[in-house]
Amino acid sequence: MIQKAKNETTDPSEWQPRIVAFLCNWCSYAGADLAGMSRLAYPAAIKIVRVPCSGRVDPMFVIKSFEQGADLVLVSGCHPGDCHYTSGNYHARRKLLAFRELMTFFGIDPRRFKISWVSAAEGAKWSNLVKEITDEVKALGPFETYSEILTGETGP
Amino acid sequence: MRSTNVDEQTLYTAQAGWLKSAVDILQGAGVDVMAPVETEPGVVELATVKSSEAVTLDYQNVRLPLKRLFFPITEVVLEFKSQPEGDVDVQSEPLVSETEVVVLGARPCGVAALEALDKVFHWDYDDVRYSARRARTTLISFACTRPDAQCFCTSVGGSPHNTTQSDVLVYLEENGQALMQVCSDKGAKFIEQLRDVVKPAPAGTQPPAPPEVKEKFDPAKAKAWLDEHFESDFWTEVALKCLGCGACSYLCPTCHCFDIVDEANWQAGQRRRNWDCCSHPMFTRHASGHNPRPDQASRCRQRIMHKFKYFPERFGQVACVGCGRCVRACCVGQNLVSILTDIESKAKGGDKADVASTLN
Amino acid sequence: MNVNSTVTESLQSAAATLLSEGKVGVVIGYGRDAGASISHPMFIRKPEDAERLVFDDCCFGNLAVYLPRDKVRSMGKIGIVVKGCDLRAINVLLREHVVKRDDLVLIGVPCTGQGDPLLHKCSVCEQHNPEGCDMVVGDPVEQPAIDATQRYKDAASLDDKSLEERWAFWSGQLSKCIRCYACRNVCPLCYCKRCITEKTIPQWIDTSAHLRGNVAWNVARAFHLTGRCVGCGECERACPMDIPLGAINQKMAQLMDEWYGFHSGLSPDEKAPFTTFKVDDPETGIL
Amino acid sequence: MITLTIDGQQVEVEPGKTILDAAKSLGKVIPTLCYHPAVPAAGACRICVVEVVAGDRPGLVPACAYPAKEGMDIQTQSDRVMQSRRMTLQLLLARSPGAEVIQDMARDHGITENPFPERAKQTGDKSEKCIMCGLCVRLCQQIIGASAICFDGRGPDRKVSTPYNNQSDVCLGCGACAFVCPTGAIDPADYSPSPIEKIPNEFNCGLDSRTPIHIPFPQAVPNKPLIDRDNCIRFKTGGCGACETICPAGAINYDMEDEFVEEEVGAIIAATGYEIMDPSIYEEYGYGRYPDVVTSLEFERMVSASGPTNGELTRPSNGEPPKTIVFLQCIGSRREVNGKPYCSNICCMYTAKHAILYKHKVHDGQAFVFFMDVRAAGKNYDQFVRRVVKEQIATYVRGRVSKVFARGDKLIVRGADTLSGTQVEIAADMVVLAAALVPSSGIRELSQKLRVGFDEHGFLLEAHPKLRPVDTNTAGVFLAGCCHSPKDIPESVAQAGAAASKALGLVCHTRLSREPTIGIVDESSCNGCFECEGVCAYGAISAKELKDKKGNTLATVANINQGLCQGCGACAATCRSKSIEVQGYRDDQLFAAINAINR
Repeated sequence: MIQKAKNETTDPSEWQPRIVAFLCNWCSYAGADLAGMSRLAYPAAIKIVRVPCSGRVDPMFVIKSFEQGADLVLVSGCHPGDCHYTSGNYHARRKLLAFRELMTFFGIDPRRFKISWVSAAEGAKWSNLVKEITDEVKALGPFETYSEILTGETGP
Repeated sequence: MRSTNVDEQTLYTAQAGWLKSAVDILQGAGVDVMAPVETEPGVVELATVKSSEAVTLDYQNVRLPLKRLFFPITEVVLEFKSQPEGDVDVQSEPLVSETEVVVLGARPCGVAALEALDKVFHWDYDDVRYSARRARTTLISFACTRPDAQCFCTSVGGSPHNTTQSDVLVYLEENGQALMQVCSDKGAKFIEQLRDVVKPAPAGTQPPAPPEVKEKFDPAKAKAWLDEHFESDFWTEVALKCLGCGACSYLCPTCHCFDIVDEANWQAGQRRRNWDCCSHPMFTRHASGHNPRPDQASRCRQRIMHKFKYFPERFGQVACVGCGRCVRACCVGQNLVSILTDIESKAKGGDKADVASTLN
Repeated sequence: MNVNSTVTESLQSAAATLLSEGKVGVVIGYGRDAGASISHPMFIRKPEDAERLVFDDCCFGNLAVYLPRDKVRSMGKIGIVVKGCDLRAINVLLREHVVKRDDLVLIGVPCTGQGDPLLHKCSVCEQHNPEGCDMVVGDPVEQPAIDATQRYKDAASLDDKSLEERWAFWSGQLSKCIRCYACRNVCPLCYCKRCITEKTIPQWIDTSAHLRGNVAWNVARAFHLTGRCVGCGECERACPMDIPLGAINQKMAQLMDEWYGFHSGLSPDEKAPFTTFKVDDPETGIL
Repeated sequence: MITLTIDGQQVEVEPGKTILDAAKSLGKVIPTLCYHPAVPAAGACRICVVEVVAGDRPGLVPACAYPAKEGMDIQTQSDRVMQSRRMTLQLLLARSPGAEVIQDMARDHGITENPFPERAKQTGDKSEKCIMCGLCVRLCQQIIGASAICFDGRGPDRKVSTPYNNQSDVCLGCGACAFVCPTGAIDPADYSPSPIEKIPNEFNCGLDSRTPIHIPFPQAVPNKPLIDRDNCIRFKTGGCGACETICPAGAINYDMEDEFVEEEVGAIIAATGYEIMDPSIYEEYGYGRYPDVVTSLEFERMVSASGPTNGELTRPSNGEPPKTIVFLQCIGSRREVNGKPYCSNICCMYTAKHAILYKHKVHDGQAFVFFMDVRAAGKNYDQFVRRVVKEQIATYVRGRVSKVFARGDKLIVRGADTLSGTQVEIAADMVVLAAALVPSSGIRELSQKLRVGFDEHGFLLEAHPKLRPVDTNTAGVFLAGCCHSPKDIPESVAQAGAAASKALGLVCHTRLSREPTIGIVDESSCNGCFECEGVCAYGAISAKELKDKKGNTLATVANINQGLCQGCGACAATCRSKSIEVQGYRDDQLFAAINAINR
């Protein structure tokens, strides 16, 4: 049954992006949960990795995700000031924004790395956000810059 | 270390423009041609070329050692993939392609280093990938014309005109012509392919005299001291300055330490062989956390001992060709030459020589 | 090579005094071998050896790199010759509790810059005269006005390129990396007992020298130095493959400057940008 | 101590006390006019005269100003005293015929005729109340320190006025002069250039005013007065201090400061209640424009016996009882656009209650209720509403009101009756709006301090809507009442009880249980740089010295306090050598999760 349902919703000929999303347990994950409880649909391309706090996200997780074939990485936490752990998202904000600049400097497309604040009450925002970024990454296409280096062919 | 008798060899002269013809002929024969190319300002590396225009002849030596063509910086040993039923499919192919490779313009020191590597990789067991790469490759060395202050090939039995392991040694001439010395059957085959532009040299033709390279130390004397000084404060002193950065080892044409790693996710992966370096603490660290070479002193000692004691004992030659890369690379002004000259002066002065004053 | 004889002489006598009075166990400074192209690090432990110390315009190395080492610390209190730029690295080491100030005797040397032509870091150096040292040998030198726009010029020249051009550039540069880790080992701030690239459970960074592993390594290296790197340029000097690592560090230093007004290593009391925050930090580009 | 005799009774008083003080301590009443305990006595009105019989120079002296002396013998009711007092009253009566207090005193003293000519015959003003006692002037000068009023003119023209008859900014508008005037002669507006601002009584929704020193509301805990510093003359100017002078318990202390009280607690219950939203944003209902449009909370105060009108229900516009009243429900509630989408939960029930209360106050009045649905889902709730409908206490009209506007002194309420499908217009005397409940202001700041989430309306978030409705996601913080969602009293009490039980359940154990997902340090690789300490919001990271068997310090590494750590993982992300793992969210676990995208 489940297999059948999958086939119905996914056109196998259409390229499906892979999105890795790191969601903080208290706001964004709860927000995504609320979207589910509220029966708000959003694309299945997103794969959620639950973390306790956006401050838990080491920027190397983003690189790791690209290495595993992610076409887009999202880190989502509580709105500034609302962190369950008081300040985790403030630290995340500093680290992740600096990391995005570093990516950009290397020429790795910053549109492939999104940061968002989604609260536990923002099920609708979550649903819309996923729709938007899925549309965007579909328009961007597969992350070829990175997939080229995934094969790990010989060095110098 | 010249293993072949020059008299038995045949000398050929190549007319001006021979290099262009050589590249074209080899290309036509489906051969992969590698030659010195200026990859960035002031840096020359061996690279695959399609035409002779990309080739530069204005270089002292290539930056990376020749060993990388046979013992790559990283190479796949095998690949594995999980199958739907839970089995794992292991694939040790592909091995090395059989395409013939001709390297134009290797330096004699780098080529000579292959003698040491060959011994290691054919020693207790035949390394198939290394051997296959060696077998398919013809090495056309260009005699060294510009040894610099850091070179010391003569100290370790080499010479700017060393023919060891070269298939052909080419003496470039100012006018674009060249004198070619065939050293092997592969070399003879190369000359045969170039028969339109290469003619046997007139009888009595002699290769030019090699440029002078100063002898800086005597490996035999060094070994005599090393034999007696496994435990010595000298190593502590050497290690004090050494940052263990590994640049010397990675650039060394004879260093051949490697690491085997598995790079995998849940679905598939590769087992790889990567260059490694005995200066790094991780090199000998056990899974338990125990490290038999726990400090930089023991690691520095290992590097010197390996090159000038263990390797000669096992294979009858030192594991150094005097290319000088380690001397140029060291950012704290310490290197094989300074260590070996220190050892030699200690050997002369006995153990009581003031270590600190000689080293620092 | 231009030996600064005044500084060298006072340096030698200062080191001799410190050692003979037993105030330090070792003085780390620079020495010069005949015919060598650079002045190299030197460890002086006897007063009579102090005369071997030298200060010239080829003292490139950042001696702070030796401070975290057990062998060096076991020699007792450390006297260390510091240029203004080196002092910044020591400030970071102090901030990160790697060394204690009481274990150090900082012998400051006024420095007008290293190399001929002058290294880039020296042309934008605002620490010609090191401050906060235990002693300064030689007379203070004139601190020229610095053209701050030049401080990040290497990064800026790459910033001007398009994303694709930058990727073409960096993928080319990083492909060269042979993973010798010379950049890490010469860095005074890369003192980790276990580098992230050595962590195998789990494996954070592929150790193979393919582009995937090289990108991960260089991103991690740059990020771990963000807000810490003092721009000493040793990584770039050490890189046997001539990868322009300095430009990456410059870029991150520029960000820290623009976003947080932060310059690493100016004081041991500063808080690293990634250990603190402000409620109104920049927040552009967050959805 | 001084001993004296008053009317034959011995009394001891402290030196410096007056005869009046001594009499008071015996419980004897001596009439006064120009005397106020907070103002230095002047003995101006002579109404308080008593007779010194012995112990001092005999004669009549003003009790309010004359010091008690050792051995005095005082008569307060002697003929001579009464004669003097009567004459004083006759004189005052002649001068200030309008003063009710004088008239009353005169009657009490049996005065029926006045031999003195009424001053009113000259001035024609029979309403004159001022007795020229000067209490107000002394107060303004000596207590308030403003000197905004003074005596002006001479002889018959003498009057209390402002200097040079000019109103001046020195008048604070405090109204203390009017407060102390014995005869009610003063309207402070005569003296103040700016309007006298009354301090609205917050508890009564500003429907009446209060003094700066006040008890916030009946049943306040503790039921003690407080000083409103923003309005108190003492705090504003440094003057006055009357309350301190008067308070017999000496309880007034102006030096007391608001203070931060720090308590170490094991649990916190948020019970910050609600406010009602300001319905003036809906102009169609005319709140703020028409005084007779009130909120339900204002209505509640109006009908309360302790309210501004002592329970008498009157129209704010004219003081008449409202004969027709209309209750409008769902003002702002259940309103998607420009309002609150949620149901405020309590309005249906209190509106029904208000209708009953209205009938109690105005027996012949007519009440209407405009409603969307009646939501009366509590025990006996529906029966209650049914009763209001069945007994015709109020007429329930199902529909919304489109407009409230004035016509004459009536408010026309125009709305729809959706059951009959007609438009209705009601000429009402009063309209009561059941405005939406919103969380107390400051809830967002509180939620950040407590590290508790809140929804888009500011209501605090429970840990789970079904299974943990009292807990929050922050251990040790619980919710009660309207900070969580609109609730009525029984529901709030039930939740508060549950929260209290939860809190007790937490703190009654000798050991705390914690989440297993906390950070641990790999001491073998920790550099001891303590960057983790910088990002830890809980101060859970401290230095730990690793020692060998001989006690030598090998290394100083980070140590995570297992009780303090909440497992956020900021330290793990900050650690460069990857020496901190969060259990349950370890790096390899997260990498495995990332890897799942390939499945």
